[in-house]
Amino acid sequence: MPTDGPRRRAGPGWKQLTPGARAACGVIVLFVLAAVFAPLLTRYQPWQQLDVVRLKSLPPSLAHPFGTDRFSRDVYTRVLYGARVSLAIGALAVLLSSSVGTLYGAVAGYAGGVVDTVMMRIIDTFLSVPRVLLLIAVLALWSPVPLAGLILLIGLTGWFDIARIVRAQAMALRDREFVVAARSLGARPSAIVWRHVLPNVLAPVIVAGMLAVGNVIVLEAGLSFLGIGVREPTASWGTMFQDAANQFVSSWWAVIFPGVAIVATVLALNTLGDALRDLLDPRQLPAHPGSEFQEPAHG
Amino acid sequence: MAEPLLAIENLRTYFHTAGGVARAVDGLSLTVAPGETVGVVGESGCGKSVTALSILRLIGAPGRIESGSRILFQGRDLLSLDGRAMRAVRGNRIAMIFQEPMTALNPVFTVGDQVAEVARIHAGASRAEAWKRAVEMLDRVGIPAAGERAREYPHQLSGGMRQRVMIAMALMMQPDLLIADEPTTALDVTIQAQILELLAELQRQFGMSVLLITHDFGVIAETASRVVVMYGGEAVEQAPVRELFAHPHHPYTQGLLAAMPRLGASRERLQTIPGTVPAPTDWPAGCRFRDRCAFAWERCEREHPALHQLSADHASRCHLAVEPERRVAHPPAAPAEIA
Amino acid sequence: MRTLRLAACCLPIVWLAACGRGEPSASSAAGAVDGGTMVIAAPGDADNLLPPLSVTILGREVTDLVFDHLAEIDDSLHTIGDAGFTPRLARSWTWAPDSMSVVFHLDPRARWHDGQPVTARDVRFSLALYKNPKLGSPFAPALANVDSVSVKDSLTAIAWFHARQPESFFDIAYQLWVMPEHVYAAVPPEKLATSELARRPVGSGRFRFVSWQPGSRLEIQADTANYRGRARLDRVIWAISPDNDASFAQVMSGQADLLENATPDQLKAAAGHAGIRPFPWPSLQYAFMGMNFRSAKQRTRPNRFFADLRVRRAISMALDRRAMLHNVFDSLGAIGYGPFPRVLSTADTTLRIPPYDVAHAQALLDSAGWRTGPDSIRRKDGRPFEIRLIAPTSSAFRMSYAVLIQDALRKVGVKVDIDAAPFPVFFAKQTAGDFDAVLAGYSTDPNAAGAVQSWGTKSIIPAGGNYLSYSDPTFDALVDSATASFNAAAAKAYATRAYQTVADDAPAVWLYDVLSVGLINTRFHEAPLRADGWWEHLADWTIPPAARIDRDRIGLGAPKP
Amino acid sequence: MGRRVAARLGQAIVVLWVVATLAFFLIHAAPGDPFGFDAPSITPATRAFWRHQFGYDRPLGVQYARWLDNVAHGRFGYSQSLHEPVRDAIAQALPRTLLLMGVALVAAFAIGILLALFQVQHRGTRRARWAGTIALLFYSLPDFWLAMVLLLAFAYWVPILPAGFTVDPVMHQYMAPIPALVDRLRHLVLPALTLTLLTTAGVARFQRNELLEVLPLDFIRTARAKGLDERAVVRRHALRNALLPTITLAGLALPALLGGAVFVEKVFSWQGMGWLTVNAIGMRDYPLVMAAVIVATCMVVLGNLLADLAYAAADPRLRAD
Repeated sequence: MPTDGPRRRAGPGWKQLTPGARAACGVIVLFVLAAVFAPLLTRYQPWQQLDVVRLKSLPPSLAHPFGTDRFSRDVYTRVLYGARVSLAIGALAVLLSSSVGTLYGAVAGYAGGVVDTVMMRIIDTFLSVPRVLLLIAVLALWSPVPLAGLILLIGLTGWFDIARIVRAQAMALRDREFVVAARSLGARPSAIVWRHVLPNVLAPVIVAGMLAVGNVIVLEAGLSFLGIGVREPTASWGTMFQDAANQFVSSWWAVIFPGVAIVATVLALNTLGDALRDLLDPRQLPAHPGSEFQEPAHG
Repeated sequence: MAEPLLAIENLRTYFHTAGGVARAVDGLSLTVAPGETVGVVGESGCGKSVTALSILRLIGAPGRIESGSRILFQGRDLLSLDGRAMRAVRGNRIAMIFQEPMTALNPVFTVGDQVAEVARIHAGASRAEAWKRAVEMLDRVGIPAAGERAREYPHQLSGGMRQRVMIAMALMMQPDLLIADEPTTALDVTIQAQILELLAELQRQFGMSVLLITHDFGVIAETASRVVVMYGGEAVEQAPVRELFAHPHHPYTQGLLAAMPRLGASRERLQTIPGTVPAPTDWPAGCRFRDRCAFAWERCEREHPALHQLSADHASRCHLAVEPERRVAHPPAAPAEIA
Repeated sequence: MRTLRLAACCLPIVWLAACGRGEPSASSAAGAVDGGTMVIAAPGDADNLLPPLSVTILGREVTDLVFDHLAEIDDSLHTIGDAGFTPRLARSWTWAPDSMSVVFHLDPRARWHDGQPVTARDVRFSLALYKNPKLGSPFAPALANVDSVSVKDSLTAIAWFHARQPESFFDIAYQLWVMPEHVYAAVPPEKLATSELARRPVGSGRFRFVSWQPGSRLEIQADTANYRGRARLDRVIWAISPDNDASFAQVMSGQADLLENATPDQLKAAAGHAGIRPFPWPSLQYAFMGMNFRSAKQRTRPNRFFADLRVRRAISMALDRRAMLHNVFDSLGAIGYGPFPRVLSTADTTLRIPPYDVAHAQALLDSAGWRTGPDSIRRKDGRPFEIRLIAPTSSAFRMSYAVLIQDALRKVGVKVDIDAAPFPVFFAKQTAGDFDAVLAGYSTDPNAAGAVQSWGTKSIIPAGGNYLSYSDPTFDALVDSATASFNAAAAKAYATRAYQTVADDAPAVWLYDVLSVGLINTRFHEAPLRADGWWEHLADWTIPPAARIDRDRIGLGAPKP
Repeated sequence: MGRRVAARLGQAIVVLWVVATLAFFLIHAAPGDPFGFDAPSITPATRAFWRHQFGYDRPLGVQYARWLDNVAHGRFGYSQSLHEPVRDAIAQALPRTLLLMGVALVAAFAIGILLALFQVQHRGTRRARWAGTIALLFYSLPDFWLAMVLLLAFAYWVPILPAGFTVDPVMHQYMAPIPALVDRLRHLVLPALTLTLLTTAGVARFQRNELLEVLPLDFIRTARAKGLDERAVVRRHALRNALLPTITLAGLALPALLGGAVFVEKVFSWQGMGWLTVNAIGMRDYPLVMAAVIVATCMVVLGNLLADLAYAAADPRLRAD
């Protein structure tokens, strides 16, 4: 039942998850394992062209479970390594945006008053610029952008929602007893934010971050689809899809498998994020209605 | 006593949550005779509001009224009615008014609409007819310029006015039973008195029974004829109001009465009984009040007390009824956690 | 500088050996009634509609159809003397005895689309405009040998040449589109490119311009009052969409009639589809991976990698051209034989080219001082062998080659960064020499001088189209001899030796010859297709009445606003 | 109300100023000269002429001031790739995007709200869970992926709908008004459907959450106590309240909708703002790209403003003051 202690309850247990959420966990773990152990799971390299004449565009077989693409690269290998790139972009970009957003939101929420108003106005301003268009404009101006730059750009355009969530939490926490107590004992604001506010906003940030990872994966795929994302020969699911999209009729396997990987991962992340959100506190999120529409792609 | 209008028998309403089963109401029985006003009193969390909602079967998941419970209204067990029959009772034969008139009214409809809606549901009245009756009823509950006020939204009215709207809504169909759940708690003292007066007046006019739920003995004293004291999801003492005030038996009742500052002016929660109501997920074995009881002894830990009949119309759920010599004060065994 | 012309056709390119389909002559369609609408799914917009300035494929198509030459080259593209040339604006012509000038007698029936008669003054104006440096026409160098045009009377113009050359007539007839003075003189040449006139051409061709909505739609219609007879089709509309897949879908669904370039996958998907057939067309384009002789960033310095002949030869030997060809084109590809397309009359398919030999390539790189480092990338003086290869994203084929080359060169310790960019950006980088290697598609003039424009010392950028800054005096001399020869056999012999010189210097890896295959709706009867532009005889294309669909029956007339 | 509008307008202007400034410095920080690549057809003299004409040879501060002035007056310069003023290009593209987005927005909100009602009325049942899963699936689909699948399905495998925008609108000038209208609608179906499907899922999720937040409230209990059935409780009492934040959502959904439109327009060659932007990127047409970003931001700001005003008008608690 409701506790008044400073910490949330330890978090939902495995048993409280719906079967769908458990399956989603499984899918995510599977892809993470695939990404981490990719070299052990295949004997090829993702960029390796096996035989550009005899082994190109082969349908799935025992030797090549997902077939080969038009450059005779093993699609299975590329999906594995693509998981590395896509998940890494998702994870790193969201780590960046979560860090920035959490800090920003915690400061704004804890400070309150004019500082808070100004900081929130800044967020409102950025939220008015469609993220996809902003990214397209910047990426187009500076293309080709290296992978690190891509992650940086995606991360730095995605922290606004998390900042809002954290701010709302921080505002609520500001007047709670243990924070008041800490303040009256003379703790510095930075220490209070660090010791009391941040640990308490962690759970909703993790949930929001999980949903954001899915969005970033879709976003990366979309940018790669427009030809301004990840570049050859690096394989991401987005580039793989883009590369093979116009051969859907002749070699569907080169399109389907990366496509399924994207959809499965994003669906799993969203399912799990939703489930955790419901468990943690059904009324807590989203912090503002627009986060239902986190871009890209969405819709 | 005549055939009761309402007879609750062994009502058990449990909430099946992830944290365990919360036995919010656990074996409550009470009756309301026609024209009678019964007060149900207790601290928050004692199960009195859940009782009120259980009567109208407005308990939502994860709450459930357990089998074996019976709520006889005019001889019919409400728990056996189908949805349609039950809806025909709600707002029609049994009406209810709530504690917070600011939140209990829908903010996006005019008050006239909301009152008229009752007539449209239960009397099949046309829009114009329902509106006319709504304005009449608003007038009757003492809303000045009711015709204009009916076109206003809840936020445009004062708290007292809103509660009058709630009352108008409840009385539209001249119900047989009115359940009033803390009808005055959220109001100013002067308004409280007005509302109670209005309720009493209307009860006389309509000849209905009232089940008045409150934590405030002051309110009980003014309006009720009989009192049920609830604690831990069960009735711990029942008596006519004068008898109870004169001879409270249960230590809990005594505590409540002692904490009552003066008639009709108690707005803050009763805090003078040490400790808080234990969580309904784990009522202690034995007597549920024992941790806060000045007289508790080892029997109270061991044995759940039965409702002992002290006289024909006075009962108490306390071992003191059989071992009155134990009424010797000592400090509670373990001071309960204070938030 | 004709190179520019089809280099702009950055589009997918396929080769077929046979040019021209079954040659339906104009007479075979004699019974057909004029009319019909052709919708071409165009992959890119026009840059402008000024004959001296337009270098995009759509711009060339429209200007070629709306404007006229003085005389027209024949379908086999003979360039020496006036052999094979047929009358256009000039009804006839007379050579001066010293061959230093030609008198053109203009057709008195010729009218501009605004109704004004075509006069000798227009011819003089047009030449002057082409050669005006303020206009900056990329085609001006091709008219270098034409000194001027003088007006004898309104229907008689005399073209004067600097020197007696085999291709003097070709220069004035083929390279110059005649434009109306009373229209184009209204704007100073330096502002012409951005003026309204650049978007609303007035010519004398059998099609006249109707409308252009940039980015989406361009329309021409038959000029019914034309002195050479109206175009057989009522109208041609280019529906512009840069999305090849969408264009393909539109042709498949019958919304569009012609897709100029289809990928092998699309050809496969369209095979057996009723109402659509392949549309192969010849071109003068060939594609190769060129290696820059100069530093990408500092034009004055030699390229760190490719200034060394051993490295260039090693790169050539490391690439399996035939495997790559097969990968990209399946069985439809045509291997490159050297710095020319095989349809050229001077082409020689027996040149000695460095063979595919990875071991030899490795040895050459070792001997050039490029040693394999710990990361399996070669290094010299501590700097890695890491090159930047530019390619246009608009060409699916060249993009494929980029990926294939990247992996092939990785195997010999060369790291390739693909710098893929949209065509305008690619083109700017190519023009500026800002690359180590380039996937280039050159289109050459039908004459031998075309090679000078791509490989001659005097054409090194920014003066001309020699983007690699290749320079070899032997080649320059041989190709000069070839162009100065009035004897076709001798010209070919010189040209062959010139080509072999280039091949031995290995400035490029000759990847493939371009012959595009598109898709076309079966209701069209084509006129002969010319290698320098399939559309040149579009005015003689017809649609049999029985095959017509709704949009063929609209008839002439201005569209609603 | 007046003060509210004024305050929001003030905010909107600040937002646009920030974005215009950002665009200005982005263009100037970008590598390369916006005129550098058009080399073959533009001579150095011409380039110098136009550089001067556009003021690119002036000090940065002067250029910035001129830029702001121009943007404020809707002058975004000259598009190098389209050979027409950027304003003309946008004037053509914007109505198409507004049409597409308008249809998608209305359809998505209608379907999304109905879906949410279904899920809430039947909450806890298998049907509702399936509806939720399907909504989540659509929510998880990449835009371009769904667009391509629909394109393949309806324009290629079962060719009953036109693939793109380009061709038949090309012929519109020669069509009678009614067939032209029908044709336009046919071309609208696939892109609008894609955008609708992508947006619906978000609306449904949001609306469902809002309804579930309203349902535990006291006045819902009051409505039940009156004897209303669950359907009426949800549709009349809960929905009316839960719809209020959804009005705001319509504004907040705009950035995502615009982002989605980029991909949908690209795949279906729908020649609106998104299509224009993607092509402008291809041509390195910086003025056009920046104008697109600014115009899109304008749309978002304006949309939010309208949504705010609509909210104020719809909520009786705000209407009074």
